[in-house]
Amino acid sequence: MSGKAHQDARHYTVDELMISVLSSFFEDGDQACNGMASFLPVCAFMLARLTHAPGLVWLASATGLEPRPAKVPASTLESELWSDSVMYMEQYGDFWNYAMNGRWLQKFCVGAAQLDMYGNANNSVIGADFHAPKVRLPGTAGLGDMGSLGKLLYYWNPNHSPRSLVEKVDFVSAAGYLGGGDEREDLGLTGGPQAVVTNLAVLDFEPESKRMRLRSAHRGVTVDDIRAATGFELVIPTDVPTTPEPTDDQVRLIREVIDPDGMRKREFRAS
Amino acid sequence: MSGKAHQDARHYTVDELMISVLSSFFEDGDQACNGMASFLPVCAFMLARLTHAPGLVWLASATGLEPRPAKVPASTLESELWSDSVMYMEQYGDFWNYAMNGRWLQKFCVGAAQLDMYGNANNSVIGADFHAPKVRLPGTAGLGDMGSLGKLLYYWNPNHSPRSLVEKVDFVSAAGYLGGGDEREDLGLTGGPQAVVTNLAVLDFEPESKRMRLRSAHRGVTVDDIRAATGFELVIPTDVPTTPEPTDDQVRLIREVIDPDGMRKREFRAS
Amino acid sequence: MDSKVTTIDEAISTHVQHGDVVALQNMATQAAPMAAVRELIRQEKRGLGVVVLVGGIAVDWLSFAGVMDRLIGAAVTMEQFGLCQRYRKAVESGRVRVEELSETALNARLGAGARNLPYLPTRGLIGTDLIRQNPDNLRLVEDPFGGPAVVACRALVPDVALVHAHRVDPEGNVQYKPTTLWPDIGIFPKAARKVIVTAEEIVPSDILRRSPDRTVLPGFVVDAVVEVPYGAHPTSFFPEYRYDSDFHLAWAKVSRDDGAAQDFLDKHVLSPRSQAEYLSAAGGAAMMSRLRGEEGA
Amino acid sequence: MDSKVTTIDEAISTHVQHGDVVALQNMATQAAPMAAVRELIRQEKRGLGVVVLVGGIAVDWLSFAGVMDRLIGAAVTMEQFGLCQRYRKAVESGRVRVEELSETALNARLGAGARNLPYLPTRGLIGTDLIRQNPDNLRLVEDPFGGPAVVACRALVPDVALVHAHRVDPEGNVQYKPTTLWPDIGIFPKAARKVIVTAEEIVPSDILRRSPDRTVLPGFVVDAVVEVPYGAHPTSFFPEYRYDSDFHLAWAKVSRDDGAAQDFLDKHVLSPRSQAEYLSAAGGAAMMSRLRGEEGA
Repeated sequence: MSGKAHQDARHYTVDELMISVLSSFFEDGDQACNGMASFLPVCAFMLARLTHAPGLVWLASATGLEPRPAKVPASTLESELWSDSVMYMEQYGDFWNYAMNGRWLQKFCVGAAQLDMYGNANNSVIGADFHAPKVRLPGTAGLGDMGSLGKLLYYWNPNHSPRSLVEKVDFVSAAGYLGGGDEREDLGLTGGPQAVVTNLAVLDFEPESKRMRLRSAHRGVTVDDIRAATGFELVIPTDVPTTPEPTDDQVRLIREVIDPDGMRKREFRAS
Repeated sequence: MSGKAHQDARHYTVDELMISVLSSFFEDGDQACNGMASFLPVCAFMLARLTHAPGLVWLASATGLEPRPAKVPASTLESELWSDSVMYMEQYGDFWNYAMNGRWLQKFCVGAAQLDMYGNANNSVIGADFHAPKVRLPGTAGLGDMGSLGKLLYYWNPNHSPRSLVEKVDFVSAAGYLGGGDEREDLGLTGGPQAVVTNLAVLDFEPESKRMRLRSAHRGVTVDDIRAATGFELVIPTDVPTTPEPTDDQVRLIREVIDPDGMRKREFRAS
Repeated sequence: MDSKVTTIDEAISTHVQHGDVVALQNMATQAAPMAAVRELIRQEKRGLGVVVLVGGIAVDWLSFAGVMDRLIGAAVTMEQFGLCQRYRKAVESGRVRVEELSETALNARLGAGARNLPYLPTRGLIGTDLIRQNPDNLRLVEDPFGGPAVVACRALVPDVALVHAHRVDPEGNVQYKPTTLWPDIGIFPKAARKVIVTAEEIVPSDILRRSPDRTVLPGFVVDAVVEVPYGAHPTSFFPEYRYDSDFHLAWAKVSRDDGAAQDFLDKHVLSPRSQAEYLSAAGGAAMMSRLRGEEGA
Repeated sequence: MDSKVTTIDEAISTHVQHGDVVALQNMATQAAPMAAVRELIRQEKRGLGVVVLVGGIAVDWLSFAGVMDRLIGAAVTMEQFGLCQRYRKAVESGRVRVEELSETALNARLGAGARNLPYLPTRGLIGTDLIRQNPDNLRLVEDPFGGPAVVACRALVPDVALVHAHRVDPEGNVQYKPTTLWPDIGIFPKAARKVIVTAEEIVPSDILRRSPDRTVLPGFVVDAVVEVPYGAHPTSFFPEYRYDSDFHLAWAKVSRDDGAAQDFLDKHVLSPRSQAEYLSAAGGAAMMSRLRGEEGA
């Protein structure tokens, strides 16, 4: 009861917390790019650029370089987002020249319908039969590439649950650490998943086993809450810190400047 | 003596004859493109478009589509040539998409420092040692590709001589019929050299052996003249026709409309 | 240089055969040649394979209408308007078969098709199940120079590509206004055997000659040219008009119900006998000015 | 977003080391970054490998001055001004080694370098001696799908690319005016580890934002930016100015003679302490207006 009261008193909502955490991964000199349905990543990039990382290079929707949108629009794949860009990058011939190269666009911030204990992602099918699946998901799009091209991947998940965080994905649409340990490295792949930011916690990967690990719990969320909401056994360190909370200034920027229309809340189930 | 007088009475020069013959190879619906130092091909394309092949698609210097130059300029790789184009085609990403495909840009009209009895071309080195050649030639440029990409190649040679038409090229910069017979086909290559238009004759290739063959002799040139000027044994048919001569109208178009500055004569040795 | 100008009816009936592989310009809610898509449905084409980078409402309709039986692409979704429910149902029932490719693998397959190469390599999707799932077209091969293995992506040559453009001349030279170019235009029409271009307007070549650097497709690869104003509606076509939210929402709302979905298709696809009638049914002048206005064009 | 604006002296001394592989924008008489080339000579760089599609006077000078000891490219010629005699002499004497590639092979090597692939294939040059001559970088390999063999072209990653552009902003975003784009800009700077851009003018980013579709190179790949008006002289730079015929003819005339060629380089490369002095020695205002005027700009 006091916990609830405590929560109500917060100056931020969970989407704002997640945006704040995500933004901390993007620094001056990094190049970031978003795809469709990516309100949280877009908010995180815009927040980083307004605060600690003014020199973060942003390629909106993989096409508009260094745009100056008034705010987050109703789609992250439409022209309002890349208004006032310094370059329109053609995708087939141009964008992939850079994206296939580990030197550029090193960090990707993406969502996935399923993630497993080794950070493998599934956006393809739920069920065992690829050609008659229980659920046909949208498809791998560019993520199937990014998982193998030496990128550092930052996943976001607004609905931390045993259905979205599973022991083994039904289908590997994007490579994480595969079966764990050195398996990814043995295939000649560098980079890989770095963190998973959910509505309950921040997760990362144990360096040796490559198993997903609890890095911090959001304020008001217990380790047991997180265990119960995860479809496999997380690595849980002895001390679990609380996730750093957004500053007043960050919250104000998100609400008043970056996303006054609240597009970021679309990704969260009504609750 | 009467032969000489006869020649002097002609209404055309040999460059105009060669242009007329070359133009006959390019028809409505073909796509043609020129490279640098290609005055004769450019004149031939322009002549074809003004006469029998108004629908010949011309990609000037592999960049300017359907240009309307006032005349042939001093370089076939400069912007005057592609003035008033309907498209500028970017070369790396765009031009080679079409040129690598046998469906487009099927016919190429080019020169080579050496051609051998099977139509192999050399624009690389004279001499046996590639890394210390007797003569370093300009290099294969795009010809090394066109020889292997299923194109129909039309060579022009303003100096028919045993030095330019040799038994075996010192270096194969562009594939002809290789060792003759089915050798080219066995490598999976289609297309190949179709004709060689020189200042003395028109040559083509015997269908079975793929040996170079005399197709017609220019007016006033004897078979013996041609034999003497060729560095290998040509296939000589029983009847050798005279090369069709340019019409009055063709000559007028070349002199007055296409190339009033006489750029086409640059390729011919002072004689 | 004969004129290639024709009607959408004629273009589709002449150049698209049952069973063809059709490359469709498309993103989730962007730049789809919707007039051509509706004509495929009206002409009851069957057994089409559809190639998309990211399919949207077009793929949903083609799945529902029984036009397509296979998809080759990287994703299908209407983004903020949700998954394509008729496509989902068709795939989940096994009626539409999916060849799922990552973006670089799709680009490589089409790039090889365009360039007459047997394959092009990518280093994307190594480690994923997409390779195992698709041995006919994806194969891990060694680097002959001793470097890392690559995924060889087999050449794909669609029978026909459908694209929508801002303007085109009668010979088929295609221009876009200054805007971002979707990947489709970069490779789809170059790989395909035939190309049908719909455009907001057909203009004389002399207009294109004023800005030859904006021509993105040479006429010699184009087979048919059709003028279709608002030809991408209900998807967006920058900088002319944005996607039609109301229209997408209306479809999303009815699409799970067989009868209601059929009524929607009857009204918007089967009944209109012209682009004018289609636009009128979709909201007419008010709709058009709303979509232009909101774009701030 | 720190400014990358610097001087040509600083750019070359910081980013080009002895022995580097330098990718040089160039056609026979077109669009070469000549101010950067002259600086390579002035700084007495040694042992450079030079990558060109078609090299011209720049390659002739770099060969003569002893800056380069290898060339990777498809051709070297000054077209109507004749072969590059100093380059020829250097190659014929064995002092400069040539890796000769066809255009598709060069594009494939650089394309692989840009995309971090071990190789890209071509079907060009099959049957030529170019493959046999270059086993380190060209290898005939089977198609895993049973199609025809291809030539695998090993990735090439130049240490630095030198390009000249119409305008660039301080962050390195590069624009060309409406013109034909040479292949170099399509791939050379994308493949290279570092990129030095010289430009006719440096402009604020806001100018570029008015026509983002004309930006061809993103600032994040560019390391140094230098303003050099007439930076391509004596080569042409459409639509600004044409090649300098007199200059090319003058060089062609003296280039076979060691002493006269050295005098020419002294006057035009070693003596001028600035671009202004260079232009003045090359004919000054009269020359510039002639080259602009003849272009009909």
